[in-house]
Amino acid sequence: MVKVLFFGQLKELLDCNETSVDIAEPATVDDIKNELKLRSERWANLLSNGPVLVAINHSMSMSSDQVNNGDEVAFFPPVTGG
Amino acid sequence: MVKVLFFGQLKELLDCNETSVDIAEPATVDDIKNELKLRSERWANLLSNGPVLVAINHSMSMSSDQVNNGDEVAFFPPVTGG
Amino acid sequence: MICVQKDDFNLGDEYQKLIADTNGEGAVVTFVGLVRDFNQDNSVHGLFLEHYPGMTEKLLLDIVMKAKLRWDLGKVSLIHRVGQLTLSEQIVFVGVTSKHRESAFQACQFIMDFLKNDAPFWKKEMTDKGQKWVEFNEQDKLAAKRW
Amino acid sequence: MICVQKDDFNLGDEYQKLIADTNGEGAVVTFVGLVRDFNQDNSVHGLFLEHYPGMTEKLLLDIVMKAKLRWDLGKVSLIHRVGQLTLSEQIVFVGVTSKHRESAFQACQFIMDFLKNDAPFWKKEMTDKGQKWVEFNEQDKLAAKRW
Repeated sequence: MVKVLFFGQLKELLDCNETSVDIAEPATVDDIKNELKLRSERWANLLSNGPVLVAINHSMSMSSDQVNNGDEVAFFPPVTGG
Repeated sequence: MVKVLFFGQLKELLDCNETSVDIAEPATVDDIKNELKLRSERWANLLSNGPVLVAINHSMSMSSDQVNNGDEVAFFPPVTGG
Repeated sequence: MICVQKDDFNLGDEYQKLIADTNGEGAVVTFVGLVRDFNQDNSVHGLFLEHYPGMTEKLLLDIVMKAKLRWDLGKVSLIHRVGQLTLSEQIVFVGVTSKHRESAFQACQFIMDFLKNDAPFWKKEMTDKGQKWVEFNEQDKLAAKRW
Repeated sequence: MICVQKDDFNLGDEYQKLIADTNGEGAVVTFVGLVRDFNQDNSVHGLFLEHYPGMTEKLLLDIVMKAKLRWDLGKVSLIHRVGQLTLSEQIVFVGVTSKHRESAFQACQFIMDFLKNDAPFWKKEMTDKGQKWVEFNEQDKLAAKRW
């Protein structure tokens, strides 16, 4: 199981700050994204359109990066500074 | 008459922080310096050797710049910052 | 010292901590960022700053460590506020001491540039017409690129 | 505001003056210089700073005006102490506010570089072996040249 977090406007639009996804290893960020997109048309649109960044265990990552059970994966829009 | 000031190490070595010089206009900084050098061999040496900067009425100036009666002329070593 | 907090901070106090037990560092550079009205029409009266707890602290520590590797620094302090902030409130503090003022200035600017670019903060503006998420700032990306 | 004084200053107080009545300036950069031991053998325990009253204020004002012409600044404060100072005492303060942090950083550094280079200050070090006038610093000349 992978813990999934959302931040910023994405969190608001999805109306969700935290969820979880079951994965079959080996899995990538894209696999998790595809799993989340199945939840609704709205989720599918929001996770497909616009730049969505991802971090695995607090480190910026790419769509093709591997995700393991127990990881924390976060999706968010481009950061808008301090 | 021109008011003459000394600062920094030059002031200490001359043992003088203020004096005055009578000039016949038109006069230059060099004319004042030469007048001061006549006061003693020590003064002549100190005003000839090493870099001596000059300001007329609080503005950095050159040896050839003109000095008028009533001006304030200051001689000092290169500044060593704040 | 890195702190992500809701509470305000006091520049005088932070400065005293920076210069305590100095080891020959003669230069102290501080930066304070205040909440300002980013829009032209003066309609912003506050903002809400969201962050990613845990990742924020990690990113800020990364930036400070990079600065310490790059310049000969004494102490570095970084405080970033999150949550609800009103116009002209303090939002960020960076303080750097060094033996050389050039290093202190450069490191302080470096930290601010990367903080703006890398740290997981999302800003929502409170305006007379409602709330609006701030768009990604190309200028901040450019500022970090030069290092 | 420019001040050449024997008295110490308080960074917290100066900062409060800088941010009072801000007009959208969201960036505040401050520099404080402390008396440090310039020699390798740790023998300096204080210094005496002589200046040319009148000319100092004029030069400092010139530098601040140049910075204000070059960058879009809010307020600029400059305090320089003179007279007898002991190790680790505060000697100079520069504070700059601006709408943009880049301008505030640049202007503060610019003012410090020219102040070191142009202002009529002469430094005498107090060491265990007696007093010694500080020699002209080539590094400071180079720092001002880049602007």
